[in-house]
Amino acid sequence: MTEAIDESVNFAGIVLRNPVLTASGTFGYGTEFAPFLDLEKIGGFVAKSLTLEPRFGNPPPRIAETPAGMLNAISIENVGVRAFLEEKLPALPDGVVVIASAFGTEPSVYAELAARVSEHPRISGIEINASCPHVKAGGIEFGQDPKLLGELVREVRRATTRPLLVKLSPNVTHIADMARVCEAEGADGISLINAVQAMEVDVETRRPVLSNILGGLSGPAIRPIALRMVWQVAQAVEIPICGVGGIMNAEDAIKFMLCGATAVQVGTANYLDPSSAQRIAVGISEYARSHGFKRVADLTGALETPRE
Amino acid sequence: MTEAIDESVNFAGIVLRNPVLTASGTFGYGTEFAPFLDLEKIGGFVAKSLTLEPRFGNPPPRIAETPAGMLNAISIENVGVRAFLEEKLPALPDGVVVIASAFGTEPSVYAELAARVSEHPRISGIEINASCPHVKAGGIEFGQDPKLLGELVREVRRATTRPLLVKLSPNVTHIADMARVCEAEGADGISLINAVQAMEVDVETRRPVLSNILGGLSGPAIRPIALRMVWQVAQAVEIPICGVGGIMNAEDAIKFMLCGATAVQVGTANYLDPSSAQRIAVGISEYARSHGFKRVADLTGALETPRE
Amino acid sequence: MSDATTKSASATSIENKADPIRGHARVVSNEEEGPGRRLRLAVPDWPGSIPGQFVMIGAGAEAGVPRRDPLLPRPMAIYRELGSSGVRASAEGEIELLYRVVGRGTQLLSEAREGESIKVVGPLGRGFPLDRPAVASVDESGSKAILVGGGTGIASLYELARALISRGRSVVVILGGRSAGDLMGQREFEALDVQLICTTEDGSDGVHGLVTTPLADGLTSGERGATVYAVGPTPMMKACAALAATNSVDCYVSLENPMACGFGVCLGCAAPRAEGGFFLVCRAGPVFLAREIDWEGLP
Amino acid sequence: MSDATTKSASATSIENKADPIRGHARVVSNEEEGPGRRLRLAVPDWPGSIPGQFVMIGAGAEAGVPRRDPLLPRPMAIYRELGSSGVRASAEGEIELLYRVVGRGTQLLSEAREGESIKVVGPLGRGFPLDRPAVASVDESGSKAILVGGGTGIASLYELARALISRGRSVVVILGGRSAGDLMGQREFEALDVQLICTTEDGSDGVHGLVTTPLADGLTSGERGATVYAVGPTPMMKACAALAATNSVDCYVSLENPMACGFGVCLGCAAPRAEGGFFLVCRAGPVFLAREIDWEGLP
Ligand SMILES: Cc1cc2nc3c(=O)[nH]c(=O)nc-3n(C[C@H](O)[C@H](O)[C@H](O)COP(=O)(O)OP(=O)(O)OC[C@H]3O[C@@H](n4cnc5c(N)ncnc54)[C@H](O)[C@@H]3O)c2cc1C
Ligand SMILES: Cc1cc2nc3c(=O)[nH]c(=O)nc-3n(C[C@H](O)[C@H](O)[C@H](O)COP(=O)(O)OP(=O)(O)OC[C@H]3O[C@@H](n4cnc5c(N)ncnc54)[C@H](O)[C@@H]3O)c2cc1C
Ligand SMILES: Cc1cc2nc3c(=O)[nH]c(=O)nc-3n(C[C@H](O)[C@H](O)[C@H](O)COP(=O)(O)O)c2cc1C
Ligand SMILES: Cc1cc2nc3c(=O)[nH]c(=O)nc-3n(C[C@H](O)[C@H](O)[C@H](O)COP(=O)(O)O)c2cc1C
Ligand code: FES
Ligand code: FES
Repeated sequence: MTEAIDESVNFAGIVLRNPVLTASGTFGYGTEFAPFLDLEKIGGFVAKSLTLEPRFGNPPPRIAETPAGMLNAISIENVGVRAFLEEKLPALPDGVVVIASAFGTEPSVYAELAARVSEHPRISGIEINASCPHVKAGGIEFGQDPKLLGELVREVRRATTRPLLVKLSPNVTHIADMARVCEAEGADGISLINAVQAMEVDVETRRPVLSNILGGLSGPAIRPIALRMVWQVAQAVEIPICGVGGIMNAEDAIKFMLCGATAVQVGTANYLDPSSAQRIAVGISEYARSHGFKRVADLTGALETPRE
Repeated sequence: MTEAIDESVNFAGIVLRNPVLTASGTFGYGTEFAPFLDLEKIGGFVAKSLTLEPRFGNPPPRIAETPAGMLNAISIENVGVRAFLEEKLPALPDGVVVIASAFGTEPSVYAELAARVSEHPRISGIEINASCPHVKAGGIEFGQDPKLLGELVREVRRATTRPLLVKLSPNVTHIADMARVCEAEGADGISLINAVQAMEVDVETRRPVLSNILGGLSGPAIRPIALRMVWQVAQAVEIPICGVGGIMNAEDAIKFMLCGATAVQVGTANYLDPSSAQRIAVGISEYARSHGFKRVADLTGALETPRE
Repeated sequence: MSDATTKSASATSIENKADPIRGHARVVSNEEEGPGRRLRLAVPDWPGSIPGQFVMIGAGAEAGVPRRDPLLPRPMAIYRELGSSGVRASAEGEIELLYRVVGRGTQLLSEAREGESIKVVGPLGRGFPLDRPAVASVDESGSKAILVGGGTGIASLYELARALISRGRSVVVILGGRSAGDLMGQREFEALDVQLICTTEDGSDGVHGLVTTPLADGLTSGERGATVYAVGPTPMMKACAALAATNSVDCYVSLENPMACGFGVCLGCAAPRAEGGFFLVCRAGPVFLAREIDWEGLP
Repeated sequence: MSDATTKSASATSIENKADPIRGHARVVSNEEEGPGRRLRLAVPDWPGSIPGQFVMIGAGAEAGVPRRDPLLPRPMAIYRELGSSGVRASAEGEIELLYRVVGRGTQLLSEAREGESIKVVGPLGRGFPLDRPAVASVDESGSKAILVGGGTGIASLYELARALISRGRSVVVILGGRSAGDLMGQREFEALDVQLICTTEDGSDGVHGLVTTPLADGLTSGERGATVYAVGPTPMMKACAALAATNSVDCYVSLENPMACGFGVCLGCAAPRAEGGFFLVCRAGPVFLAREIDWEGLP
């Protein structure tokens, strides 16, 4: 029971010490979490989505609470790619795996971002945010149209040889089709899901709670939706999957792995308990050990299904 | 403050004593609720979706609990249209408004169902279930393809002159497009949303919790998604909307009305508290009165939005 | 045959059932009981119940504001009726439940304190057939009733035992557990006019072994017209049903499928019927004749 | 200018802040206090805080099992530090919060009982500038500090008053409420070496009227180098800021934007800056110089 277990996973060519990453937009630039966990004890983190220039987000209110979930409409507020590479990355301890997230309104912008972050030795991979549910232009449009998505992935793929992940929007009819497009265009992995487009209203002011009206729903409320999509995509593509959506504890993360995810990302849980990701990594490993798995990686796809 | 307020609404040509209906599949055939509420004090109810013949559903397990939600894969178990008309309807008190829900695998089947229930004087309207998230064939396919949906609505429209509602699936990229198709084909109203396709896994058995693998997510977890869709559809069509999804109390119902719903349906809440619908109807009316509305119907669309 | 969902388990269920109520019960006490807990609730307008009926109760005490997680109520057998008389209505009835902490809902329930409020809907389901013979058309009055309880299953048997006694039946109660500490409700059963046999798998109390050993003895002891009532883990009920079948006596069981509503509208609690199709456990049951169930199809 | 999200409110925040901890606090007491409640928590490894800092606390006590609704923690000012010494770490520190029940989270908090466990992350945010002058480059030691508290805003002012006193400042505290019963923390402020002025809108206690009346008096009384610290409802802070501006003195406020994380990673707590763009209230604040804020853009 107490033998060492191999916790590492190879996700899309990135070797992670364990399968637990943290999700873009929920882990800042990493250093904010130094008081709460050991950054070198989690698999790695996906930094806040970057744009070419620094960018402010939406006016407040930007967040709201919903049943077992939260709504946000931050709108890719970020320090810009230059400050990220020159100021944020150097502040991190050496052993931290960093994946950069790119956001833009044109494939060429994504490609330029990918090219710029690829030059930096500290970047282990690039995640295309094709799915921000509350930015007027860009993001979700790519994530909702297979043709646009294909063009986007193709252009970014040309711009970098680094491991390339595409983060998909759940706001689509056929998620597996979107994943197939990414695979066909040479993506190395799929992250899913981003937040679900949603809305909340204040009956006293009779206004939408968010200044942006629409926002993205995250947290435990969406976990069953995310799990379904990971399972559907796992049936459809060969490239590895990173499961995201409502993961609060190791059990939740294991569900995603059983459904076919090679790694997971912890998002909203970081706000509730900033040490979540490390706690989850330990829990996955304990589960694997106590359930007779030799390697944590063997959890991936270990779901038994009655048919299909 | 204590003046009488007009609680009635005209939903798609159906005059309801108040805007609170109950949702198909969550209210049985009505009589089951007689011990818990006064069936003549709610707006009405949508009966369990009917098929031409009696039908058994999926093997157990059929339900699971998720964060602030539940998952089901019942699969349209029902008594069949004949028993519904001959046994279930006559058992109801006179003043109860009944909407029949039709389900099939072909437009012609839906049309036949619509024709048969239309003959019955106790039926106030017909809701097309174009959205069951866990039946292999039919239902959701129509709800996910605008062309199929158009054909379905057209054929059913020809079969009945009764108020015709279409219940849409949330598992689509552009919900407003689906609603526009329904409007163009002559639907009198739109009900949305049906359950969101989702999945749950048991990490001890390492199996999906539902025998059907996939199920439909309902309850408070999906309310912000439903609210968003109602708002989007309200911007897109002129025909009235019935808001469904996670309504637990009057405040939730009012949010849907503010976003543009003329009526609402209470679903999962009936399981938690079988008197929910009546309680919600009272609460809406109290809110309208205390907030200076003359008629409950004036709540519809009374949301102030910063722009658009 | 038109109503696919409302097959009745047996024609013998008591018909003079009271309508269920929905309301908020007050926690009178919530104490340890063997491996589980005993929860006593005061329920306004409680109409009384029939042995074998159950309630749907909120997961844990209600706070001053709604919490949407966990969402669904939990089914629990009515272990004892206290201070309300049979099926007649009373202003406030007290009932007792016996439960084990197996997940979130029961954990939260175990944290409910005296005076707190818990949502209750019930009584629900059909109870045990009591007055008339079941399928074997013999006069059962005076014949032996063997009640077999495992785990929290015994919660369904206490009021049944009382009702059978009052109908002049000779009652044997077999309670099983893994070890001595596992038994619940023993003291109430001891106070009844029944032949009580306790079994423990480790022999730390009563008969060493499983409940099936004394059940087999009881069935083969020659008496005719016995009826078995077995409530507990599925494997236990299956084994009891097999023994009863071998001895050509009826065996009633009470199923514990997950439920969302408890009164026949969610269709979530389906159990496969031996002759195809499904029963709704909450409405056609939870009590069934064992042979009506397709045991292989139960999850 | 590259970091769009980390503008510092003032260069004068104390730099020797301790790292925040995350952990589970034990409820020592949770009692009524005027129109709200006073919650005393024992926090393991509490490093101590700086006046004006806050904690993120779980909505209500934690059950033995996770409940996912309500989901997010709530920000609360640290009213008093008890039994831990300034910024130095101690094994367990006690802190007090003052809060009003306004919604679900605070309602659940009000139901937390002695001995129960509550999740805490903190101390967070930058506190009030204490040691060095703010923008007006005058030596402030000995100069007057006017602290204005409305509603639960006073929760941010008690430790500030103590710190200012210990730095030799002459401190005036103005506490306002609608009526006598509305004031919180009065007894602690009375025990401090400050000039305490209470105002009530209905005149039932202290000065009749709003806090702005004694504030205006205090500011126009001629003394130079005064600083105003105003914490309370937005309209109150705005009015205080306007008075301070008229009198050319600095006014610090503490903003109460909704927050999800409290430590600068969700970007949810944005407040519009006077010069365009946004502050993160949790990281750049919650304390700001009033003139740095675009008050019209606050929701
Ligand atoms: C008619 C009826 C009467 C019952 N009477 C009693 C009783 O008197 N005492 C008692 O302790 N229990 C009784 N049960 C079982 C009880 O309802 C479950 O133990 C309870 O719902 C579990 O809730 P939970 O939140 O603690 O567990 P969950 O977190 O929901 O689940 C924990 C584990 O229990 C299983 N489970 C969940 N729900 C049920 C269920 N309804 N039935 C069986 N297993 C389930 C899950 O699959 C999981 O493995 C009865 C069930 C029924 C249907
Ligand atoms: C830095 C900081 C310090 C604070 N210190 C204190 C304190 O010492 N004592 C105290 O009583 N309160 C304090 N607050 C406010 C407190 O956080 C909110 O009252 C609380 O989060 C409301 O939670 P709820 O679940 O009860 O209300 P909700 O149900 O979340 O909301 C009820 C109402 O309050 C509003 N609201 C929700 N969250 C906030 C929020 N974070 N700030 C302001 N309004 C909100 C909502 O819009 C709604 O109108 C502080 C807030 C901040 C940001
Ligand atoms: C406040 C907030 C900001 C987010 N910002 C981003 C972002 O910049 N880029 C991105 O790809 N996803 C972003 N996300 C989405 C998360 O990365 C994640 O996909 C989503 O929240 C679902 O996971 P969760 O339920 O674990 O939070 C954001 C989520 C939240 C809550
Ligand atoms: C157990 C169950 C069965 C359902 N059956 C049907 C059905 O037969 N036909 C239908 O149109 N919708 C059906 N629904 C969907 C509901 O009518 C409703 O659209 C959905 O549950 C969302 O509303 P809620 O969150 O209030 O439950 C069912 C939902 C549940 C939970
Ligand atoms: S529990 Fe809902 S039908 Fe049986
Ligand atoms: S509360 Fe999360 S950034 Fe301020």
